[in-house]
Amino acid sequence: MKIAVKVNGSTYQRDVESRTLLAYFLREECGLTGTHVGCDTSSCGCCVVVMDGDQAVKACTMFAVQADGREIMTVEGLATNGTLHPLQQGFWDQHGLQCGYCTPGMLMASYALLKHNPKPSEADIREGLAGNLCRCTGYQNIVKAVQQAAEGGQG
Amino acid sequence: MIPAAFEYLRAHSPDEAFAHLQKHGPEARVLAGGQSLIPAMRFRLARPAVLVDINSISDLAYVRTDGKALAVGAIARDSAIERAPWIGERRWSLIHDVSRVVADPVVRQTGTVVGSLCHNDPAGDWTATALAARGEVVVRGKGGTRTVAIDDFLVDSFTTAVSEGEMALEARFPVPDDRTAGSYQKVERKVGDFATAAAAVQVSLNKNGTIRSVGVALSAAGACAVRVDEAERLLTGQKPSADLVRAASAAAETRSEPQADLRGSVEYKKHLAGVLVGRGLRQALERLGVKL
Amino acid sequence: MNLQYNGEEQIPAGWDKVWAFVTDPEKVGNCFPDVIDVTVHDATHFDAVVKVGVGPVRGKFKLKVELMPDAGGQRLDMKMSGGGFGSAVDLTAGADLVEAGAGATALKWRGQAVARGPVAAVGGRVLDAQAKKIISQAFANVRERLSA
Amino acid sequence: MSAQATAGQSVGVAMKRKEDPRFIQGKGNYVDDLSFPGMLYLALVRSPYPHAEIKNIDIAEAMKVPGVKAVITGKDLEAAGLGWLPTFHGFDKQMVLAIGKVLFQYQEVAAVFAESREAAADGAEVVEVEYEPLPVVADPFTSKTDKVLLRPDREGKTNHIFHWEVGDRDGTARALESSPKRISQRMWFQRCHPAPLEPCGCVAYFDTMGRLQFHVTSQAPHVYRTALALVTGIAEDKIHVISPDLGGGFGNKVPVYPGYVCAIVGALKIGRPVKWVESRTENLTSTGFARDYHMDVEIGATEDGRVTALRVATTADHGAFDAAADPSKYPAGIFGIVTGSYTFPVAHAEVDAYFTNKAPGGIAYRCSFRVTEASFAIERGMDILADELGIDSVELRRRNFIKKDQFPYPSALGFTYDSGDYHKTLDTALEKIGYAALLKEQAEQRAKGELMGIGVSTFTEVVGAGPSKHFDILGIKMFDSAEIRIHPTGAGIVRAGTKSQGQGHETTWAQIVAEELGLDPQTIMVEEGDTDTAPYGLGTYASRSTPVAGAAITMAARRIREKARKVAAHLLEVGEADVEWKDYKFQVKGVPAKVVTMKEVAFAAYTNMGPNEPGLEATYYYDPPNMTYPNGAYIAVVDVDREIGEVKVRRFVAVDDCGTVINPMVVEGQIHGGLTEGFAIAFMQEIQYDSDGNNLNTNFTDYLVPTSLETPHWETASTVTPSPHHPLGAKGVGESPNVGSPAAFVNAVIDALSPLGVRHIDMPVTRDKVWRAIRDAESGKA
Repeated sequence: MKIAVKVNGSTYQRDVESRTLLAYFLREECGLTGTHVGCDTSSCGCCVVVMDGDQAVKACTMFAVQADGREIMTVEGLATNGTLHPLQQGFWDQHGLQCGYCTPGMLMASYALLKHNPKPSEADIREGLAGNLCRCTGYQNIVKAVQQAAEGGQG
Repeated sequence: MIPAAFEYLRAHSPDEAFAHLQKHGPEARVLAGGQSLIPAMRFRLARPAVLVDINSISDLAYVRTDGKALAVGAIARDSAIERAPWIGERRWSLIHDVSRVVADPVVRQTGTVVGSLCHNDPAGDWTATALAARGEVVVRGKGGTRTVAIDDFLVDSFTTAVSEGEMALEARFPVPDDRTAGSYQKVERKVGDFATAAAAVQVSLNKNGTIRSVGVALSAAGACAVRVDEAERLLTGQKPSADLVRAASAAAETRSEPQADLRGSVEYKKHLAGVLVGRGLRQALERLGVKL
Repeated sequence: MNLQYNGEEQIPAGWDKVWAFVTDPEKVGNCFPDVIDVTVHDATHFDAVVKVGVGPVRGKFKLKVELMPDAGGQRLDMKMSGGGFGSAVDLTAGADLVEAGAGATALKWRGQAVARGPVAAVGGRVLDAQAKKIISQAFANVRERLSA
Repeated sequence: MSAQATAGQSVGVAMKRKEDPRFIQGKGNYVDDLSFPGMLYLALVRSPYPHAEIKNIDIAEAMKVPGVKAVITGKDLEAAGLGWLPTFHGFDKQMVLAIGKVLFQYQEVAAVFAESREAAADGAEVVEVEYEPLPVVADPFTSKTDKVLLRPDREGKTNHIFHWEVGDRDGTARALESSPKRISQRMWFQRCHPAPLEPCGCVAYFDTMGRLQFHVTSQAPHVYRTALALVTGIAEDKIHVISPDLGGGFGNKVPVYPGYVCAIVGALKIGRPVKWVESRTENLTSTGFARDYHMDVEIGATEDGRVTALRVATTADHGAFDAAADPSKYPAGIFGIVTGSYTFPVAHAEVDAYFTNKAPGGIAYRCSFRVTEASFAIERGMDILADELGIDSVELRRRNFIKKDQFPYPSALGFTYDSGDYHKTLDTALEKIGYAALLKEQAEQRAKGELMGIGVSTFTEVVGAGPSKHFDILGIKMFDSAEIRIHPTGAGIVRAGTKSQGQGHETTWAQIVAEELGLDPQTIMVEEGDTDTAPYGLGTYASRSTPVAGAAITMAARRIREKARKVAAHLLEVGEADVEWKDYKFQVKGVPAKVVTMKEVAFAAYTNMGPNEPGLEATYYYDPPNMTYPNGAYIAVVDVDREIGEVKVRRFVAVDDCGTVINPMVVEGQIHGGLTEGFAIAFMQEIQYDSDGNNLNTNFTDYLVPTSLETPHWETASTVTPSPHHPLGAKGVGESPNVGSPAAFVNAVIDALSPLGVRHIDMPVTRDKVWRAIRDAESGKA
């Protein structure tokens, strides 16, 4: 099936099988390997991307054909002109990552979270990121990273 | 984990979706949020030949109150409820509570209320909620649309009153009066898990403080969500008391017929059903200013 | 996962008629719900393909069935093994035939399902409903056919 | 919390991580990100049966699937001499694809190679395998009877794999007999799984020179290269192993898995690159599990609480193949650390391991080999003893601690503990958490019938395997290595035999080099994981990176410094003996004005080296003289909801002594992560099998990884007693929190329930178990 998906501002026209998961479309058709796949059950959130500006979706639980005509933002689209997004800066400054595998999903879930709640409390962040698993950090520094970004007025 | 091949059809209107479903019958499934369906397809437990994607039917994305009921369209996301401007109102406290504990916060941005009702997982959250709130589901069938009371809608595990070739269009939750409050009590092993046990409670009081009507339902307590009729009968018309709440809890424990699984044993889940109904009733009453 | 079921069917037919029916692989095979195909190998062995469909789970189970009638004609055991979805399912069912007077026979049955692989792990709750349906419907169909 | 370091002090600085910019921009380079022209995908057919004879495998339908290029089975591999692969433990082998029968559920049965991920999956689905089920052995106690023999391929016709023991059996028995107080408790440290978020995978191809290029998720790339050479017969120079960025490992990426071998065979047979990346289900059901030790713990003591003897007898479940990645001489790892932080005059430990119809493994999951099991046994045991004696568990620990002046301390089971100040570490934790006030509050809560618990764990780990006289994997001694080159401009590169999986080696290794050489850590590049360039090393697991490779890097840097001193002497126009290294510079002794920086020396080493050999580089292979002994004091405070059995961790204080700290930010991060995994093990995680041998926790819906909401808030602090034998004084830290915390959590829960008479609950401490324990206790059943 022929689809056109706008990803990080560029439109990708591809002919894909209907069963191609959005995550694999982004990784293999668009070459955007920052979106990871970590489970089979929509549990881990390594694949989270943002659709249509503010909706966090698990790209392993959505077919690429469903994204036809939609706008997708991946971790590769966060930085602008070489300047890190405040969330990226926060994760770096606060040691919010270790192995880096969950990080893109965490960043994108945080991005959507701040769109809806620009001044989240610690509890809001912990609740809002509960769809993303991390095996390395224990989340404490991730929470701090999102707080840093929020305090910098980024939503 | 790659799903088996299928034919993808995108519908732009309820009519178009319905026509596709009629044409493909048992081979077709509706794709709304897909948060239960797609994982099942990745394991190839589900392998529909045709998926009818209704996500482009923007007419079905609504969450609105039409005076009589809160109407939730077939592609309204769980998160739309969670973020609704009225969600903080006391009368909607049951809906408020449940909207924060369904699945996980990312899945809620894609998962739908109607899809969850249609999936009718024995441990689902919206099914028990709909029972307690005395909800309804609007179903499009060959003879036009019909509105099915939730008790009739939930037929058996993973089976509803939506027959092959039909589709659910809307979930309806009657607008409670302002002397109403509810509570959703869920024990889960972690965020994103199905309930080990859960109780949905909604209480409306008369001016004199007696209970005008009450809904009490359980999840993970049987083949599908169950109404605890006995608890409702005990409470209706009575002045709330600690003894009554205890009796309602006992009724819930008796009514619960759970399956043992990794979440817990039968006796633990039955016990939880009682405890959670008690907690739910106390919280709902507390929200109404009644301290037991 | 290991699931157990039981039930009873009252059949308005005498013991000999019921016994003849339940020991006939062709007849028993066609009592499985949503059966697509029955291939009889001998007096006690047949293959059955049944359609599985509960909620989102749709597919086929291929079952190898062995009938194990006892010599006294009191009891029939049935072993079904097979699977689908990259999983294995073993069903066993046993039925006692009890004469219930007035030309009627009671079929008291117990069934057990053991599932292995992704079906059990992911679709456990769905499978529970499905196994129950296969076993209970099979016995209900026996009653229905013999009542007709 | 972080800072930028420049030339000057580097070790001890909370420098931001150098690897992060690529990860936060989605530019990490993980195995599944790789793609090569003509690449095929491999999918494995797995057994739904835990134990069955394979009657037939029919690949005809699979070969008809469009895109499927080949299907191979165990028979094919056996014919090619590749049917089995040796496990890293060295005393067993594992089927690559099932030959004749399957021994565990989800075992690899056939390999399907296809043009796309989808076609491979479609092909795998229709490979028809006919099984004849065999009786299942689902636990080691059934296995012990040998009624069903699982491994007739082995010489000994028994399910018993090994017996291992250490210590004084008779002396311990006598001491226990004569002890006035004694406790005994069976504890099961449940089967867990490391479950890194990135599953295992590889891409294999043979380049135009016929050389195997093997990109793989490996914590030990050099060992892989040697193992592959031994298994396949390919000369070791024709194998290039590259371990790219790893999305966590935690021990899971130490063993060699059947999928890797199949990918290589496919690449060879079909002549195209082959990618295999497992699914989460495959990861949890077939790759290295951890723990599964049933431990009978006995402790003897005097009336006033002096421990007299310790005896631990363990029955271990190793699954279908003995794939525990333990050093050759240590089939039960370094379980002998089970005497913990205490002065046991005599002790005895033994382990008997058995085959079962479960997935193979027994890997060191975020701990040194079998140290988590040992630490749990002693720390739970001390609490049970305290309960028996009616002595506060903190006081009991204090009375029995190895004292600061007793180090180096020879333990009853043969270790020589390097250093520590256990009293100080414990006191630091007690003060931080406000122990006295908590005890007071607890008394008040108990009076009201509330269940509040305080749990302590004062563990000692043993890491840094290890000295060559004791430790080897497949005969290869467990040294580690480093090679450093300093370029003319003072920038440089360090290569090590380790492999970071999130530990931040690109930062901390640079900090060590910078510290030793007075250079800017930002200009020291770190490279690991490429066997063509890195010196031979045993890899990163068992907290060995800092103790072993960290030491190798330090020593290599010091070698460079000695070389540089000669060049500095030339530049300063004095004799070498007159040059001293001071304040990160070379200076003429007693003449602070006459200095040269390392940067200047580096330039001179290539441009103006005088009589010296040009260049500035060094290699060092470090054979540690001893293990290191990180330790800590952890305290958990919990509240138990008696109605639903829910445990809330109200506070958790972790005080760690890991010796010299290279990067406190990284160390704190490691502790947060390890505590979170310990929390998960204590309360949520188990790979359970039913009695039919079915794996019940096959994905993240049932193998539970805590989210940000369940995870407690961690409070950390440290004490520092440097290791006397490590060149930096560092001891290693990544694993301490996972080793020490489970006992603290369980001790806290049992402390909360102790007024009811509850003495022990096996992990995971689920709500159902807690509720049942309370109910049974209250109804007098306990």
